[in-house]
Amino acid sequence: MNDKDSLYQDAIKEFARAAHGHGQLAAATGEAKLDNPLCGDRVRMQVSVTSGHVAAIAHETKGCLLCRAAASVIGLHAAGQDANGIEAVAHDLEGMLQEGAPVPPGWPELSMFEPARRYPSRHGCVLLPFRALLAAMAESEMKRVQR
Amino acid sequence: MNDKDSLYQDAIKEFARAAHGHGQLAAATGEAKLDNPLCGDRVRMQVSVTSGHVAAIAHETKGCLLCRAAASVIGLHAAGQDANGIEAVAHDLEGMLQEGAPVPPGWPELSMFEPARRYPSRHGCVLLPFRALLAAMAESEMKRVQR
Amino acid sequence: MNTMDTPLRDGFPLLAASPDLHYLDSAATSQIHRSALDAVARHETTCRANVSRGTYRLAEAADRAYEQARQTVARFLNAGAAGEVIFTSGATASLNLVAHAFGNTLKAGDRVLISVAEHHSNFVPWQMLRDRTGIELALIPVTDAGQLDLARLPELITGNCRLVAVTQCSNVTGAWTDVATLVEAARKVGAKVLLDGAQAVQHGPQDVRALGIDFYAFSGHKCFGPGGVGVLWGREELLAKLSPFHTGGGMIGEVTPQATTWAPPPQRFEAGTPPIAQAVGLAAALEWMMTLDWQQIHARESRLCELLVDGLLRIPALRLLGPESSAARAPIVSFDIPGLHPHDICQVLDARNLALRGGHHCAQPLMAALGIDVCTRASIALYNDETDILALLDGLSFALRELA
Amino acid sequence: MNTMDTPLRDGFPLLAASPDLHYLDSAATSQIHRSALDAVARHETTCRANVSRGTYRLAEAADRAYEQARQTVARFLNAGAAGEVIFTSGATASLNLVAHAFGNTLKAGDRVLISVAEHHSNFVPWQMLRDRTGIELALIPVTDAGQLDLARLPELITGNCRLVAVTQCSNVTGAWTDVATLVEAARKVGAKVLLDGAQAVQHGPQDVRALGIDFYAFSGHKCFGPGGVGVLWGREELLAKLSPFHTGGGMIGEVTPQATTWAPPPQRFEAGTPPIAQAVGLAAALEWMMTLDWQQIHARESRLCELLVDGLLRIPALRLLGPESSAARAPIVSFDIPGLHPHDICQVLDARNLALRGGHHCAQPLMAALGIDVCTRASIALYNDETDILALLDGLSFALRELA
Ligand SMILES: Cc1ncc(COP(=O)(O)O)c(C=O)c1O
Ligand SMILES: Cc1ncc(COP(=O)(O)O)c(C=O)c1O
Repeated sequence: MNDKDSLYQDAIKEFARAAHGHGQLAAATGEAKLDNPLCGDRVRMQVSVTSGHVAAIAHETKGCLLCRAAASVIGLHAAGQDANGIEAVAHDLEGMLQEGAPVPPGWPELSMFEPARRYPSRHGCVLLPFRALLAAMAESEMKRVQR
Repeated sequence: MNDKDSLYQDAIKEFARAAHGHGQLAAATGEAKLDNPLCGDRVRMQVSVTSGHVAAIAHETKGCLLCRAAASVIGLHAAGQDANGIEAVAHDLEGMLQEGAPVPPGWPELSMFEPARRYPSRHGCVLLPFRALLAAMAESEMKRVQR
Repeated sequence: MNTMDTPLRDGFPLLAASPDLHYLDSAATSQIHRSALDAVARHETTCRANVSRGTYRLAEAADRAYEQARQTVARFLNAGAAGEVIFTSGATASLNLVAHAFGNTLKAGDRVLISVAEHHSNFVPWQMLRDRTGIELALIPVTDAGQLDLARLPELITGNCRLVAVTQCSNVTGAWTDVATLVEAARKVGAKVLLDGAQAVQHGPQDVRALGIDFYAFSGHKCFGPGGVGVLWGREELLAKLSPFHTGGGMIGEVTPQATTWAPPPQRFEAGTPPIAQAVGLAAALEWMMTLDWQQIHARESRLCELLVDGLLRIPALRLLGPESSAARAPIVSFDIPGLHPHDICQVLDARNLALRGGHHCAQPLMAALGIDVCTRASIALYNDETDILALLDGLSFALRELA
Repeated sequence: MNTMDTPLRDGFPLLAASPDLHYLDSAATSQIHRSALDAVARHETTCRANVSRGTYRLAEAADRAYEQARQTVARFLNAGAAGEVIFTSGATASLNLVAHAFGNTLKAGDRVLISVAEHHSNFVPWQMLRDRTGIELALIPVTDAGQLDLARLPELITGNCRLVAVTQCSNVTGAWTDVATLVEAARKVGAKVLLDGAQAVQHGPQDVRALGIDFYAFSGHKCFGPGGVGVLWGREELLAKLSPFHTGGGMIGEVTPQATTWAPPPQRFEAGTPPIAQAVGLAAALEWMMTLDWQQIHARESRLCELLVDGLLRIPALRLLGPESSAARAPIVSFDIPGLHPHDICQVLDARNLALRGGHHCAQPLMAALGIDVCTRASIALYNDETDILALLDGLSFALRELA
């Protein structure tokens, strides 16, 4: 199989296996649990945000390779980002999957999901950890302003 | 149009117009109101039964020509019959309409409904007054045994 | 773009195969357009799989076709988003859905306002809601011409009125409802508005946003599509607040023995395997409709309607139901001839290949308000032409003689 | 009579046109048989009219076709009378109908007994009934092999038990329910029995009288028929006592603003225009099924099922769900391979033209009872053959390597 076109590239398998960021935070400022009711993928994402920027994340991800690999990319890259930055990546990633837009700048590893463009039913798997991260950050922000 | 095959034979129109038995009884022993919810035909049938035999009937029939003609035939023929007799006629009439069975014996006028055999949606129109008569006789009998 | 000189009849296989048939019962069910038939067959033979759950290509193709059908319906209705379109099994199912899902947000003493002109499918579900929950059910009366008497609105749209649920067009008199006036009055008291579009859709694409309403219901079989499929459109923010009606596969978030959570709309309201091929067929019919010149079709339908009304008014003793002006009505024309029963009339007309319907047309409260039990109805659609109307007028003269 | 040497695959247009497709997802939806497709097209192009209300010949033809379809379903089920057959939009709609119409005859404290193996469509409607009315909802557990644990019946079928509503065959494990034991226990306390036949019907005609049950539900799209149509069968004397669920046109006795009376069954439960052409298509599929030699088909389905199970059991670490004996199960085979997600498995298999489904299969309580979230399912129907099974086993070896 041509690795560049294959959905299950080695990179995806390696990221899923590595599971960067897997675990729990001792002092999360925000948390979200999201699942995809139609396929059973499930992500629990915790963040610790200081001055509007991600200090750390941790996730527990049950799901397919695509979902686990995406969560792992977040584990590698999220630290230091603010909400706008994460939103932009999630938006660009959706564009990449659905309309063939370029790979989100600064997140070159996401190119490994390009073959998933052909499988609309799998887009949700890749996007779920990003949605969970955004939800966790929103929760963190809400708690902050309520304090 | 060949009158023998035509649904609206002169006989039907004449019987409907004559409306034998139309009206109300002063001393009914049984009564029934039946309608055909799908077409709006409506029959109110009263009977006066003595010793198990019809002494008199009266009906108020709102409906199509077929229904009115059938009620009118009842007005002409029902007196003197017992429940079994009426049941047999109703049964034979249904057989005539649905399976081409012979005209019910003793009720030769019912042959005018033979062309309705081709129109299943109209069988209910012809049968409704007979069903109302049977229901009225059943009510009469029930009242009798309860007395 | 089709022009009206092209005989639209050719696109309807049943009509094309029956050149002598004068089909004047489209208000009961329209004939199916070839594009819808073909789309159903194509879907079933190239994309058949269950939706929303499979990852194989066939299942993805089925999903795509189904969601594209949703988008087509959204365009036909000018809805704000495809997610506002719920596929149901028909208008009746759509109306029952609202009577339960929205009905469950009401409490005893709240008012639902319908009209005496409603089809039983938009009448009985509200009666049931009344009997179940103790809401007040109020009725807009009709004028002698069979139109909703909106002069009565000020007293009927009370402060406790939560919903106005009326037909866009009567299936008996053809009278169009003055939706703008209704919506304005409803908005003043914060009531939502449901429009039963079952009779309207075969007369052209709709604009639910311009209408300013909250819910819209219709059936596929009345707009040249397949049976077994219908639509409920609802405003996104309103649907999001409602609980489901039917429950089962495909509409859940998570199921445990203790409790169940719901998927977001529209899935929340589509329990079980939906009518997939039928939705695709409906979309094909609507796509076809959206290529037509509706101004021209309306002009033509009105012309035929006037021809018919003029002819009917020449029959002594005949009572025309509904407005005389063709602008005030869809081309649905019902009438009563004292002493002649509609079933006898229709039967005699059938012998002349005229397909008309007689009865109460599932509108007994309207019949009662008009002082009749039953009537005869001719309904005109885009495939009818003058020969149909002339055959009907001729057939009626014959029926009057035959049945006298 | 067809013999099994005739490749049944040829009768299925989608499969005939895709010789390389290994369709192993018939438990989600079966492919449609040519006879059903043709019957739908023939009905729509020669008999299309609304039913139960028209007197013209086209309407009478539609009525006849629809009522004949009812008779065919009655024969397929060996029902006592055609009037016991209610057409719905699908199994989910049938189950919701019973949960409301029969559910409304229950009072707080009455018990409904279902099982943890139910599809959400026979689970959530009863939860909703519980939450609405305060009935007790009890669950028959499953054994490790995924079969209903009927040893627990004595304690579960209590004196207040009014209904036992269970699947005839699990859509995940394929396990057949021991209906006779269940019916006997239910009869002792006077409880009614509903069987969800959604998965059973594609494996042959049924005999509701021999089963001794009270309600039976299934969908057309799972027995080689069209989508958008389903059936609820119910005993005549039981249906006669129930109030309607959906209300609207066609199911009434008389409607006045004050109150409404109901038509007798089955019309009472068929509000609105039914899925006419779909019912006719379903009947055509069932007619075709009734010409087949089911003993031979069962032998063949079992053989394929055994071949698959044997192959799966050779995969290290693979956990087979459900009974190992092919006599105890329909040819529905689900499995879990720790560390591999079903969606990844199905995706890799798809590249080899294998159509399988992964997920919770709308049976989350069963998944939880089996200690998993999701699994991969292969379901076998009468058009499958050895090449499908061998391709699957080969594909799984490949997937194990590809995804490692
Ligand atoms: C105004 C109106 N509303 C609702 C309906 C019900 O539509 P359906 O029978 O397709 O559910 C009809 C059709 O008969 C109708 O004319
Ligand atoms: C056991 C069982 N019951 C009920 C259903 C629901 O059937 P439908 O989705 O056709 O309404 C299914 C199908 O998914 C099933 O497998």
